[in-house]
Order: sequence, then C-alpha cells, then structure tokens
Amino acid sequence: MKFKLENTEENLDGEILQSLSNNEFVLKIKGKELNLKILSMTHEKIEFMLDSTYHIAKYLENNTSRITLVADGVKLTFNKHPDLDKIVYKNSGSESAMDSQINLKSQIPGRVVSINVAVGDKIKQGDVVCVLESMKMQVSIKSHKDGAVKSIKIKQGASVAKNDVLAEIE
Amino acid sequence: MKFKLENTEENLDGEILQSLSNNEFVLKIKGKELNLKILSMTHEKIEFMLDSTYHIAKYLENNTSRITLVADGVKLTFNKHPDLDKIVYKNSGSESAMDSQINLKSQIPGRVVSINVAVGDKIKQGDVVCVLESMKMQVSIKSHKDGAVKSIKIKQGASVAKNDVLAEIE
Amino acid sequence: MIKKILIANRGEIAIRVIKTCNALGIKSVAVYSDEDVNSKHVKMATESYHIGAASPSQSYLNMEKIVETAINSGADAIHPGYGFLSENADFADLCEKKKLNFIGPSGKSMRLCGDKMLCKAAMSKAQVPTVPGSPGIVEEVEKALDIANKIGYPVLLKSVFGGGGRGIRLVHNEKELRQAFELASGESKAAFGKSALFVEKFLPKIRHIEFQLARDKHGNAVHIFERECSIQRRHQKLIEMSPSPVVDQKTRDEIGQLAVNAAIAVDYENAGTAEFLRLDDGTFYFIEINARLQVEHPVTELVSGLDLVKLQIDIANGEPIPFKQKDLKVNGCAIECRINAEDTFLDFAPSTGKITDVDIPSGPGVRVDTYLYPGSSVSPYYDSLMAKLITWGQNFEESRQRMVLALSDFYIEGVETAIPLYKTILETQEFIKGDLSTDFLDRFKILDRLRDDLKNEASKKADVALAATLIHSEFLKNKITPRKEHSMRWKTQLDRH
Amino acid sequence: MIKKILIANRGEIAIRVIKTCNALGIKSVAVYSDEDVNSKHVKMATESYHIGAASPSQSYLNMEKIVETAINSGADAIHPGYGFLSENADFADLCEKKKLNFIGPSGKSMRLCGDKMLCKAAMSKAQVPTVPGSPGIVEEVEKALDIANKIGYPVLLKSVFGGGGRGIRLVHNEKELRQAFELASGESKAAFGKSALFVEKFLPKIRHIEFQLARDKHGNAVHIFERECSIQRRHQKLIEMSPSPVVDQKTRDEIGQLAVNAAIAVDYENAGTAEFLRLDDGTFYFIEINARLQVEHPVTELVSGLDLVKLQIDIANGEPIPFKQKDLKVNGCAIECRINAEDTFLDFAPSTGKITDVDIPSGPGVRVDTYLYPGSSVSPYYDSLMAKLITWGQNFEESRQRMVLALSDFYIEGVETAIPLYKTILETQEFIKGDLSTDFLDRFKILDRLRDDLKNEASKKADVALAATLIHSEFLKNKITPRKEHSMRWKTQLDRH
Repeated sequence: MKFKLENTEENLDGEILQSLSNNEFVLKIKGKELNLKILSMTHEKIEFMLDSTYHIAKYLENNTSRITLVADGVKLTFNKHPDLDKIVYKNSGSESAMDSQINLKSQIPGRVVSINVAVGDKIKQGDVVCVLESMKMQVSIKSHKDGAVKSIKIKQGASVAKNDVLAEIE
Repeated sequence: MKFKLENTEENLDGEILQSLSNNEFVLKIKGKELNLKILSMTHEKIEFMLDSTYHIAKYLENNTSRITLVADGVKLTFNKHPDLDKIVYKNSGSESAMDSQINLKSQIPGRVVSINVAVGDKIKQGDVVCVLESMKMQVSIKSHKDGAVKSIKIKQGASVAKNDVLAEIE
Repeated sequence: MIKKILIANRGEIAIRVIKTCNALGIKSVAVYSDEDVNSKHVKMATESYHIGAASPSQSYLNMEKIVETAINSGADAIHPGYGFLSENADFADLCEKKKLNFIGPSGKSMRLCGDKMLCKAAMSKAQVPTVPGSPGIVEEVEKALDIANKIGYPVLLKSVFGGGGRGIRLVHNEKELRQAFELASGESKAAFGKSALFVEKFLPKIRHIEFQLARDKHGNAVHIFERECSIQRRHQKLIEMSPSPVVDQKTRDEIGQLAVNAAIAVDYENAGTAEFLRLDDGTFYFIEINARLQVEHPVTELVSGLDLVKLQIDIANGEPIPFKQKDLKVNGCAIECRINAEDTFLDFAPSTGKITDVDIPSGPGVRVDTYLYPGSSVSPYYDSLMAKLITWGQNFEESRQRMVLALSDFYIEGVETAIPLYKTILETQEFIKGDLSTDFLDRFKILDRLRDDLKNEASKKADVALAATLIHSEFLKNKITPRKEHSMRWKTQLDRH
Repeated sequence: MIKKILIANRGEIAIRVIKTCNALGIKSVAVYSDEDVNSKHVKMATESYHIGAASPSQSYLNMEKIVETAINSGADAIHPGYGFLSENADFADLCEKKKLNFIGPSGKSMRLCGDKMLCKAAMSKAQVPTVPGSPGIVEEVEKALDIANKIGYPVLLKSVFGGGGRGIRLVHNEKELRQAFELASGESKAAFGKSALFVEKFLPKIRHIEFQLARDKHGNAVHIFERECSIQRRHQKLIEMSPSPVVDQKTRDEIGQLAVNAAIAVDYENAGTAEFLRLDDGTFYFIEINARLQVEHPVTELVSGLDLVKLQIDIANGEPIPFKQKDLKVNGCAIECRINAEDTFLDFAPSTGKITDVDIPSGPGVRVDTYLYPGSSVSPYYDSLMAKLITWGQNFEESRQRMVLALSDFYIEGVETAIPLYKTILETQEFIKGDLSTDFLDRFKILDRLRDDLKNEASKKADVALAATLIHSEFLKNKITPRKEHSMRWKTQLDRH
C-alpha cells in the first residue's frame, strides 16, 4: 500500500509480508523488513513491539481517504490514495485547495467583538474580516483569499463554535 | 433500609426520602437529612456531592446479602440483612463461621515448600500445616481449628492459588 | 489563627492552595461556576459551593456572592489566587470590612501598586529606578523635547488611551518627535477630546526579570531571588526560571534590595513580585509590583525549598517571616513551562474542548501543577493555562534536560498546546547559552524552527505510524482478533508467541 | 564514555535507571521474562529483549543470557539495580571479562563485602568498630566465656548454620552460657556433623542507620549523609528517612568518616551503603556494606539534590566525583515509605494480582517511583515492592505532613498494601518524636492501633458509603439513569438541576 504522510509530503509504501501468528507479523516498510508483535489492540489503540522497541499508537480518525493517528505522542496523518489525490487536485484547476473555498471558517470558538467588512466589499487575503474574543484574548480573523464579501454569517456579540462559517468570500 | 457495617459491627439505617430530580435526592442517614447530587454514575462508580462535599465511591461487589465499596479510598462492607444474618448464625450452633469450616484454604498464592502434617494427625489451632513460598518469602500456614487431618490436597513443590483448599481438618 | 480558607479562584491555582491547606490541616472551601461543576478543585476541597453562571462576572468576579459564601461556610480567610479578584483593592477592602482575613496586601497598598503614575512617584521617592521618561502627562511639545534630550533618543511617545501596542510611536530625533507629537496629539483630541501623551525611553532589547518578595505585619521584608521570564508571546510569559543566567550573587543582592525597598515604599504586605526590565548593559528598571501570588511561583519554591502559599498564610496569621535574608540561598535551578490551551500556529489563539486523554509526566525533579484529568474540560470562559510543568536540577543543564524529557512525556489530547514549541525552544543553542529577551521568538525565528522540528519528528515516526496503520487496516477487516489479556493466575503458563 | 546501558533488572528500579539514561541521552536496553511482557520498564526502554521464563533463575539471574543480550544489543555497560545479580561478584567479573562496564564495585571488592568474617577483619584493621564478639568461630566453651566476660553479658550465642532467628540463644551469665554452649554444640554436631558457634554482644534496642557512600576510580571518597531505616518488619525496612532524628552534624561527620574508611578498607568503588546499628547511648557499630544502589536511595537524592544513578554512571565512566565532602549539606528532610504488595494482618504475607485501578499521588515535595499503572500486574515471582513514596520538606514535620497527605491520596486496587499501616505509624507521637527502633511495631503495639484507626476511618466514611449504597440500589432497579456528560460546546447552555 502507498501512503502520503501529510505532515512532510513524503510518499511512503508499506505492506504486511507475512503473518507469523495472530499477534506477530513481518512488515516491509520503505523497503526494509521489520518484525511486529502486538501486545494489545483495540479499535482505538495498539501497543506493539517493532523489532525490539515498544510503541503505542492511538487512532484518531480512519476513513476511506485518510488516517490520523498519534504514534508515541506524535500526531501524523496519512493520505491513503496519494495518486488519486493528485488527480483530483489537478482537475480542480486551482492553485490550492484553500483558495478554492469560499467559506471563511473560524478556527477557534469565541464571541464576535466586531465585524470589519460589509457585504459587497472587495478585500484582499490577510484583511481583517472580524475580531473574536476567547479566553480573555482578542483574535483577528483574516480573509483566506482575495475576493468580494458575498455574505456575512455572524452577528456582533454572538458566539461561534470552531469551524463555524463566518463569511463567504468569492 | 438497615445495614450492618462489617468493619465496625455498627448497625446503620438509611433511606431515600425524596427524589428532587433524576440527579438530586434527599436522604436520611442515621436520622439526619442530607442532600445528595449525582455528578456522574455508572455501574461501577458514582461521584456525588453530599451536602457541600464531593465524594467518589466504587462498587466492588453487590449481591443479595452484601455490598462492598470503596468510599473516598476507604473500603467498607455492608451486610444488607443484619437481622437475617443473626438468625442464620444462631441456628448454625457453632461459635463462629470460621470454626465450622473444614477446609483450610490458602490466603496467598505460592509454591509448597513443605507439608508438616500427615492424614490422621491430631492437630491444634495454630499448628503449622504447611509452608508456602511466595515473593522470596516463606509463610507458615497454620490450622484454623483443633481437629484431625482428614485429607491433604497439595503436594510438595506444587503451586497453589489464593483460596485453594490445602487440607481438610475435622 | 486561620482554620478555614475560601479559595476565590478555580483551575490549577485553586488546587495548589488546597494542597497546602490539606498539609497544614486547614479546611478548604471551593467555589464554582456552572462551567466548573466537574472541575478538580471542586472535588478536592473540604466543601464546595456553587456561586453562579459560567461568565466570570457572574461567578469568580462576583465579590458579594463570594464573601457571602465565605461567611455562610464559616471560612475565616480568603485566598484570591491570581487573576480574577486577586488584585482588586475593593475586594480586599470588602473582606476586611466583613472580618475575613484577606490573604494578600491591604486594599490601600494594592491601589498604590495598581496606579502606574502613583507607583512611579513612590518609587522615585524610594530611589528605585524606573524606566526614564516623563514623570506624568506631557502637555506641550517643548516639554517632551526637554525630556527626550535628557533621557536620550530614541524615545517612545505613548498615549495613556492606548494599550497593546496601539498609539505608540518610536522617534529617533527632535524632528521626528515634533511631527509625531503633533499627529498623536491631534488623533487623541479627535478621538478622546483631549491629549494625554507621555514620553518613555525606548528599550530595544530587554529581559524581563522579577524578584519574589515577602513582607510581614511586623515590617520584616525579604526577597526570595529573581525569576527570569523573558520568553514571552504577546507580552505574556511562556517560560520562567530561577536563577536568571545573567544575575550573579552581587546583582541579586543589589537588585533584590531595590525590590525590598519597592515593597516598603508601597507598604506592601504578604507575598508579591517586583518586576524589572533589564538592558543588555546590566541596567535594571523597576516596572511594577504584582500584588499577589504569581503564576510562576513554583520555580521560586523549588530553588528556595519554601512553600509560598504556607508563607502567605503564616503572614496573614500575623506571624513573623521565620527566616532572614542571609538564610536564603539559591539551591540549583528550576524552569517552568506554561502549558496553555492554544494553537501556536494560529498566533496562539485559544483552543478549547474536552480532554479525551492526558499523560502527566513524573520523575526526579519533575513537578506538575494542573487541573487536567482524562475527561476534564478546557473552558472558553476562562484563561488558557491548563498546567504548569516545572523541573528542578542541580544546575541549569540538569533542569533543562529534565524539562525536555518531561515535555516529551506530557501528552494532552483534545486541545492544541505549546508543548512542541517548548521542546524546540529548550533545545536551541540560544536558550542553552541564556541569550534571552522578550523578543526571543521573533529574534531567532523560533516558529520556523518549530515547523522544521515537527516535520523531522513526523518523519522519524513515519515507520511506526505506518506499521500501526497497516495493522489497523487488517484489524478493521477482522483479520486480526485482539488477543486476551495475560492471565495472572499463578498456575497458568504464559503463551510464548 | 557509556552510550548504551543494559539494565539487568525489572520493576521500579529499572524504570528509575531508564529515567536517568533518558536525561543523559544514553540509550537503555531492558530485559524481560515471560511474566514481564507488559511491564512498564519494557515499554520505556530504547530497546527491550526477552530473556527467559518467569522464574528468576531462568531470566533475571541468568548471567550468560544477560551478558549475551548486552553484547548483541551493542550495550557497553550494565546497571544491575538492586537484588538479582547486583551483589553477585561472579557477574561483575563476567562483565569485566566481556568488556562490559559493570556499574558497581569490582567483583573482588564485592566478595570482601559479602563475606562477614573477612569484612569484619578488614574493618578491625581499618579501626571501624563492629558489634563486639568473637572475631570468628569459637571451638571451646572457655574461649566463649572469656569473650563474654570481655564484652559483658547478656550475649548471643549464634550458629553459623542458623539464620532468621534459628539457632540463636540469649544468655545472661556464665552458667547459662555453659549450658547453652553444650546444647547448641551438640545440636549442631548432630545436625551438621560439626559445631560452628560464635558469640556476639546482645543489643537490646537498636536503630538501623546507614550512610550513603560514593568512591571513584581515583580514590576520592565521600559519604552523602545518613538514612534512618529503623522502622522494619521481619528485618526488612518499611520506612526510611534522611536525616536521622538522632544524628547531629558532629555525629554525621564522625560516623560518616568511619563509613568512608570502611569503603576504603574494602577498596570499594561506585555508590554503596555502609550499614550501622546504633544503641541508645549513641554507640555506632558497623554491620555491613551493601555493594549496590539501595532501594531507599531517593531520600538521599532529595536531601542532597544529587542524581545517584548519574553519579554511578559518571564514576563507571572514570570521572572523578565532582564535589568534595565539604560541599555537601543536608537540605531539608526526606521520608520514604515502601509500598509493598502485602497483607499487614496476614503477617505481611504477599498479595499478588492484577492492579485494576491506581491513583498515584503528586504535589510539591512528592515523588513516586513505581511500575504500577491501571491494568499492570503484581507477580508472585518477584519481590513485593510496587512503589516507593518519597516526600521532601524543609524540615521533618513538613515532610511528614506531606507524606500523610500523599498516603491518603495513594489508591491501589487489586492487592493489599501497607498504606494504612504507614498512615497509622506517621501519626503516632512516638514517630513524631523520633523514638525509633527496629522493634518499633511491637514496642508500640502498632498493629492494634492500626485496627483502631481502620475502624475509625470506616466509621467516619459510613455515611458516605451508605448514601452511595442507597443510590446504587435505586440505580440497579433502573430507577435512575445516569445523566449524560456535560456538553462542552460553546453555544450549549448548561442545565441547572
């Protein structure tokens, strides 16, 4: 199987060569053979020895296209279809996935302190769209792209959750 | 409901006077009214405020006659039928439940180092029946009563688990 | 003698105070908002009372309610922690009025500490040097020019209506000052109806160094060494340590004495902190007194062996400080990292939510003050400090090594933290050499280094993660059944796969 | 320079050594038996290797296998921990032969420490006082009488074939000694074919006080203060502390120097311990050298600030001890309680099994060295020490208060422990006054007091337990449904029942 490590953009391949028993396997990772022995395993977590070293991994997300896990305390995300991804990306015809989105989302929860744009305004990437307050701090939310403000989804004084759409920029 | 606290032989009574909501109750314990508010509850564990103080209890055992729990780190056992218990005890006609048992059980796991009695031997309470070794320590297992050795259930060098019967004393 | 203390706070500092209460046999009373029903301080206190809604103004800042709770619960003293009401002079006065022993300075002293202009005047009288500049508001440009000439360019022209970097102008000569004064004055008049400008010397590269103070009701005053707190983001401390790499015993004695003089100048009582700025040439300028127990007090505890909360309680009880300045010696070195719930790459924006898992480090020389437990929550209503990781070592290097290890062992799931940032900082040569300043993060492009470190770390763990991923795929296809737990029965032979 | 250490041990001490390896950037190699597949030391080490079956003789005592594993894994040194092979001179020799740096004294020195008669002779030469008595075996009764007259009655007549209290006779005068000698001699000849008796002064009420030693390859030797280890059961230590309540600085200097002389007398290298008995009149008698890191080394670490495992590694690397005797000062007071898996009321019989739950205490001045985690196991194959709880305070009283608190916070589910016993001991006036002796438990009828304390504690918690029981009954009848966890969504208003 081929994977792309999103943290580093590295392409990796790995496979299970042999199952020695229900708990021991021979793997091939980046061309190198490794012995893996499962110590404990559930849906959420696996503890294992890889050659002679202990590791623990927690699975945070596993869907058809991506898997996110925490390996020995380090969070990593694999893209399961690195080739497919490339095709989709090419066909989208845009420079980056970010730019193609019209939704400006909040990456933090907070209370809306001020709204600094109006519908129809032409704005540039980095312009402040609104200011949120959370944990005693005021955080400016900036536009992720150049464009025009199509709609504003928030009101002053209202609370927003993480990932809520704040505005649409076209 | 009436309970006997086995740790202290105290008799206690308590009841739920009123259910204010699914999570709040008024209890009467030893004649005193107390407010109880459940913070979290599962089969194994309860966290609650009793009047204004937080408590946590873990249920270790709960059967028809006894409940054992750990309240704020302290292990307690309640007998649920203190009256019934008294009747059974009276009818058994013996001085204590211990004495009436013929089985000498091991209260520790270990390996049998030596057997110090033979079948038919007359022994007294406190006589050494056998010696077990566990965690580098030798522990003498003594007879729990006066009597004759009816049978020996272990062999030298064998391993025994906690609560295994070592011998029968009649 | 204090027998029962209400702690008018939450989070790790409430827990910290409860621990000392427990050790001293003093009963503790916790208060909590709707948001904190399941918080650890509520569970640990002798008694706990609900005081209002999640919003601080309705709970932890509600003076009347807190004082009422203290009285009703039979508490005889109030510990304010830090933040919330801890530096509120009215609250200190209210406690005094209600015969509750407020564990901190008097309202009067607190007011003096809180007013920058009054405080500066008091310091000037006590010959404690403050940042050179105008002693108050400057109405006319000629006066501003006089001051600038006296203290030397460049200078900062500031507006008292500003704050957080707004309304500040850096000027390098007379011409620039004239222009800036006119502009700023105009702006200020337009916005606020009047101009209120002052001049202060521009300090290009500074360290933040503070001294722990204690002063009892009998006038005995000591300093308990310095803390270097120069690693900051947005003027908030991230990493603190004691001793400072640039403070030798002579400097400690000298500036420590200034700090003590500052405490005397404002008739300060109980534990507090005198903050200073230090220039590269070794000049120290007093900036303010923090009239409370400081977040970073544990580093002082670890190098002095003192329990500062106990010291606070003893002083509040009217006892004399049980040691003299000469009895105090810095023992080893302690470092603290503030583990905030925030996203380093989102400009340190808050990150809140449920803590689904947490591993707290331990070991020789490691101390963690925290309210976290698996299943606990980080609330958006309160500040982002979840934990303080403090390590002690015989010297800076041992303390640093232990910190690096402890950071690696600290796992928090559910929110973003600055733990990776701290690992990067602690391993830089600049930090190791002690080349610290308040602009450390910018000056050494730490965030770029962090990005590299994170990539390297991910790259190193790629094999392990890939192995886990391959096995998980098999597991999901039901091709592997997890094996049972090892039986611990004495007689059972273990299988040997 | 040592780069990779194999730790020939398990449990808390293996973890302790790994922590220092990690701090120093040294790679660690763990070894494990079948029983320890899921043990914490296996999980923490850089590499871990299986070495055999559960029985120690087939794993942790298997010298050849351990040395082979060290060589195959590329380790350049071996740390033996305590117990197992730590005082096995043959193992030290084998390591030397295989060019593995054994972190401990030489085999030769270890042999001298291990042979009581040889060691006694060496001490006599070095003028280190040992318990008065015959210098070796006494063949004739007249010789025994001479010695008894010299050292004074009462004396103990002991057989070298005895042990654990067997074959020991207490005699008060010449007549008793004659009778006893005849009886014992006859018994011994009947049982072993020959008589081998010796005479030793009877010491009625003794303290066990030991000194931490360190000596490097350059002949530099220091003592790192004493530890008082008088609270024991069956000659095994339960509670240790430093400093001892009966050792002042003068005594420390004096007996410490004797301890150093003892180390020199046996050409001891690395960290070790000289054990002494102390009589009520202040007389100290050397009894033996423990040629290894001691279980109770953390109390010395907390009052000295040293990392003794680091010191061991430095010495093994050939480095000189980096401080002089005069640089060392006792800082505060540390107490350790050994948390064994054993049943106090079953004569301290072992208690083994799965640890279904564990809460480990923390806080200022609290250190816990342990292999426990929820789901871990206490094996009957190995010794019963699960955890060491150590507290530090500025003085004895602060350390004691912190210990009492920490003991209350320590919860271990699945096996019996002596935690309640320690709570009782720590709260007795006798312990507080420092009236310690090896027969402390019997002398003050501690087990009876423990029974009372346990009843009182149960009685105090009866209301809480009863409340929980009432609710549980309702819950089991499905009359209560557990409420859902609080939602932490920003927008969600908390319900207010």
